[in-house]
Amino acid sequence: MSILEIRDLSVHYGGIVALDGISFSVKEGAIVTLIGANGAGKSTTLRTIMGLVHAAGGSVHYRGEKITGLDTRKIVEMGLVLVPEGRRVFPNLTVLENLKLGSYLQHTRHEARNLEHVYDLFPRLLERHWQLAGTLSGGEQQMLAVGRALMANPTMVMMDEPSLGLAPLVVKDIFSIIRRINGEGVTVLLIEQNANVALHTADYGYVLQTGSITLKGTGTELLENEEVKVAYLGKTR
Amino acid sequence: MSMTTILQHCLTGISLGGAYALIAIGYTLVYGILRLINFAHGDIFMMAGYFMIFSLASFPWPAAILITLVVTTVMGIAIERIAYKPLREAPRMSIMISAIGVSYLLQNLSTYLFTAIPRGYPEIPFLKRIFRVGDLSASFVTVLTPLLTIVLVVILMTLIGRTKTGMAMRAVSKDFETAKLMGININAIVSVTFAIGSFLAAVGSILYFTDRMSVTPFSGTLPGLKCFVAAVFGGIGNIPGAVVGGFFIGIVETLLVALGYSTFSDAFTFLLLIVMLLVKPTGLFGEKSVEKV
Amino acid sequence: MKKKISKPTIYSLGALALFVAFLYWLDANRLTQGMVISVLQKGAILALVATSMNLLNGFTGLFSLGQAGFMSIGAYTTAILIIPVKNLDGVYYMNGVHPAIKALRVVMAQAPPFMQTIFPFVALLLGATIAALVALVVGLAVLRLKSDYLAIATLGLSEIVRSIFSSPQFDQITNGSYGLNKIPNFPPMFFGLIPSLITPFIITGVCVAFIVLLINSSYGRAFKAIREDEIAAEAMGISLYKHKEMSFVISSFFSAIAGGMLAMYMRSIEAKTFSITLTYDILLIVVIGGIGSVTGSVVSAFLVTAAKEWWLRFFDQPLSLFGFEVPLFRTGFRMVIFSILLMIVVLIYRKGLFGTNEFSWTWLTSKKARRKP
Amino acid sequence: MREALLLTEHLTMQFGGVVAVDDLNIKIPTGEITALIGPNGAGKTTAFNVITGGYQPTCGRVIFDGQIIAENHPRSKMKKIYSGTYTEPSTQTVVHTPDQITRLGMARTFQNIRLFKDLSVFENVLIAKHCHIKASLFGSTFRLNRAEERAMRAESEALLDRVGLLSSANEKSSSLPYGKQRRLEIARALATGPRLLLLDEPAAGMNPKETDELSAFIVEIKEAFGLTIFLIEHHMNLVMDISDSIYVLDYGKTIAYGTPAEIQNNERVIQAYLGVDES
Repeated sequence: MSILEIRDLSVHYGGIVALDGISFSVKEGAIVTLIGANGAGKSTTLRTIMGLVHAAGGSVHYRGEKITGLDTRKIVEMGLVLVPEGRRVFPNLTVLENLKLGSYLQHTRHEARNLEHVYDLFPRLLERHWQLAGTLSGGEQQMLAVGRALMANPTMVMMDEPSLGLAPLVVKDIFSIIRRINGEGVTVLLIEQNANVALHTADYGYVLQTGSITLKGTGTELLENEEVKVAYLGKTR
Repeated sequence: MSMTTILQHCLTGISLGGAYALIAIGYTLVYGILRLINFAHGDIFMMAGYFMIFSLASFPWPAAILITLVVTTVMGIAIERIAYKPLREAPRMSIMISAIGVSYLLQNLSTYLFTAIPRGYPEIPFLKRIFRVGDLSASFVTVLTPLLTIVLVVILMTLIGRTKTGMAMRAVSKDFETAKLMGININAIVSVTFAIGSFLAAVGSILYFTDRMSVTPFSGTLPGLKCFVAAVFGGIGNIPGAVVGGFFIGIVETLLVALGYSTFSDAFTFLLLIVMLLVKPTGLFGEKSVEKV
Repeated sequence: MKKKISKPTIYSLGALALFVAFLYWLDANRLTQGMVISVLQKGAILALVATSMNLLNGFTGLFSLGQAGFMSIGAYTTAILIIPVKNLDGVYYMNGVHPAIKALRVVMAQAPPFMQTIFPFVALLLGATIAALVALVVGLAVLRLKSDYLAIATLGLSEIVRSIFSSPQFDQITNGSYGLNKIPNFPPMFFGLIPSLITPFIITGVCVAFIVLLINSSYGRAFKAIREDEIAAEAMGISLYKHKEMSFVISSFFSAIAGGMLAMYMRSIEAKTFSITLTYDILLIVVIGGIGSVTGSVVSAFLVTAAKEWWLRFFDQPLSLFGFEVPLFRTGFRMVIFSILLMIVVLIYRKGLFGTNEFSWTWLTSKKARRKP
Repeated sequence: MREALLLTEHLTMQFGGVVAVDDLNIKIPTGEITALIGPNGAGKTTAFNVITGGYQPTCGRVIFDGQIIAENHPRSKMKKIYSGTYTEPSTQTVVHTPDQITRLGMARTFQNIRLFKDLSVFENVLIAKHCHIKASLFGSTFRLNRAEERAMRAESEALLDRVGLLSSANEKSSSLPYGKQRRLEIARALATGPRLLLLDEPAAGMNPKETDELSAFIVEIKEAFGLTIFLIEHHMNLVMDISDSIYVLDYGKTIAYGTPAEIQNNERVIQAYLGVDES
């Protein structure tokens, strides 16, 4: 049963076609990844799903309900959250405040419970809860961004390049956390440039190339597919 | 000049500065969130003066003050909804022009409704009571203004520092889009910002006009601009900065007037602005922002 | 090769000839046509400031609110240099006139008559030059600022100029808060061939023509590039600093000419005349006409002036229709209506009358077809 | 190797404590196409901005055609937090603004197309010709430079013809389709008369067919205008097709340099792109 269903979604920026009618779906409880080179339209896809970008055509269905054109707030309320590209923590707020904002729409009662859960996943954040988020290292900021998303008690989390600009060891940490979250029943849609690590983690993957989906398959299938490498590094002359 | 006179002037300056600080907060909050110089803010302050005149004509003072505060706050929110919200995606120049347009409209509207002739500001008896300490004498409002300002600022800082709405305000001021991703209702937060700014302008208006005794449709222009300067001086977006800026400008202005340079007191304010923008554009307490190419 | 005169040129020349004929007719009937003359003259003056503001705001993308300050420099310089010597003591009756000014004016009064006829124009140019110099120096500092900060800094600058002019320390030059009066009206041109009534139109015409030529020159294109995208303009080899400074100085120069003309038009000036409200008035003309359209600014200057001073006057008078007193109509209502119209333009019809287009005959005939759906 | 038109020596760009470009040493040989690739956030665009005068480097120098166009050494506060590897003291500071650098003969395009949107295609190109104008403000206003103006217009027209945009010369530049906007941006850069052309992701957002066309176009203008080209690109087909040599950047550091074939088989590059195989 798919929790998220994208049908024929297209997005235009001015005269530029950013997404050219892409369709894909995400099974409930799975980790699905959308990989592709820079500028392929990955971030646009996620931002459109969240209602931050206006779709020119097509639709997005979440748990059977059409969410295209809905307010971002409504979508968050329905349990679908996004960890944006480049972390985007609020640098002028403390770690704790960042986390609290994550559960902005939650009842105070749930807030405490979620906080406990996030601190359990990221003990580092508890150590630094009083610190301004802007002073954290890149890896810690990424943890905070993920933690902040989890504070909304989501059914599904979308992550935009969680490995961006992070050292390999930290990337490993982040991905093990992603698997752990998934183990707790949260569906994950992952966008990555870092194809190897994403495909190892994901149950299913799609390859996006300049606005269209060109390949799909299970993680292992795609890993063995030579065309994925071509999508990144180009054809050999 | 004797010590007493100097102290007397300082007291007046601190009082004026308190009123300025309250207005400056409105500029700093709105700029912090929308990156907009709300040119109409000084006129909101002026309108609050008229609201007080008319409400005090038919109600006892506590009710009149309450009415003034409420009506001004509502007006601030309404202005944002009508004149600024539709332009949020438009180029920055458009929204500034809209703000200037609102300022123009409020001035003309009040000229029409209340005429350009200065209206006497009613006396609220307890505010005008005179205190004497040694050779110093001051009306209650002179003493009350800085104290009330400090109290309001502390409340405001607590509100912004401790409450969920306050956190949301700080988040929105940094990053609209990510704030949306948290489920924050941007429009509501912007409205709250305008409400707080207008409320404080109304309080400032009562304190300021009680000391000055009359209101005209153009009473808000100059104080408005000066308070914007105060906000820039303290570091725009920074509340304590705006307060410090307000007090500083109030005191310097009073001293310049006392020294006989009254016409230069306005010039001083703007000179301060230009120098500040050139030397330290982020203001006294402003934070640096890195611009991306 | 024989040059063929195109149809639009004929239309334009025809319209110009008609307008000139109309002005001469007005001159002949100046006693009965006071209102029309007054509105047209003021319109012409505002058209010049609006155009020069547009050069800065609309064509170079620098949001500046300092026009009133530069106008006042032009106005004061002109006034001081043209108030008749015999009236000087009367004008400065409170504080006396500065001896240097007095001396200069006495010398000027002894110049031959034909020199006397060009003094007013020299005064206008001198005022404009001073304003341009001030702009040059100030520009070094403030043009580094971006959008809203530039706006508030130039606004502040204008206020600084105003408070200097009204300060008691300069009483003997500017006559402080009393202002200057008994300023002579516009001078005739070309030994009386062109009556004084027409002078402001000639001056505005020449200045606006200069601005139009500038805008269409290579430098004007560089200005527009800066408006569109500073970073790209710089990458195309356009020096931001140099071109912004040029635009600022030229705009200030022409604002000051308009200021000088305003002094001649009003016959008396005071520092209050050049308050922020004046800058706002001009900005509103530019906005209504269309930011980035010279013809828009010119047309809008005349329309706005006519509407404010003439057509909408009836809003300020009590009005009775069929014996009923219509409510709302009283002093000040006109400006409220005007402000509301303005807000409608700002919020709904954002491009103003002309957008960034310029008037042309072909544009006029095809306007219907091109109108947006 | 041919003589280098552009050189960077120990170029470092730090934003506070973040090192965006770390000790970059590149050589762009005259008349060749050199590419700079690397994952997102590797510091490529920052390197471009330093070279074209947008940022002042923290340390190191940029040499264009034998002339130092930017040089700096960490001072005061930066000295304390400077984390570059270059220790040899460089004493002078040389600064050129982007417009000066353009006039020296280096032009660029932008990652997210920065055309003068409200102006026509023709004006976009004509404006780029302004940087070499001889007439003064008054000469130009009073049309005393008729010959110069005519030449500017004729050259712009010829250039538009050359790049196949002449038919849309009078259209608003923002109304062009995406591919043509990219082409116009390149044409506009060419109008400044550069010897070195820097292209920042010229194929971003293009489909494979458009990308192939662009590859051909870049090679064509390189020959026609005798250019040296330095480009950042993510479309590897394009990079591998046309580049003579490639620099690979990761975390601000150069991790590889070589011909396309060498780069494609370089283990470190594959890791940087596809990520570490963690199993």
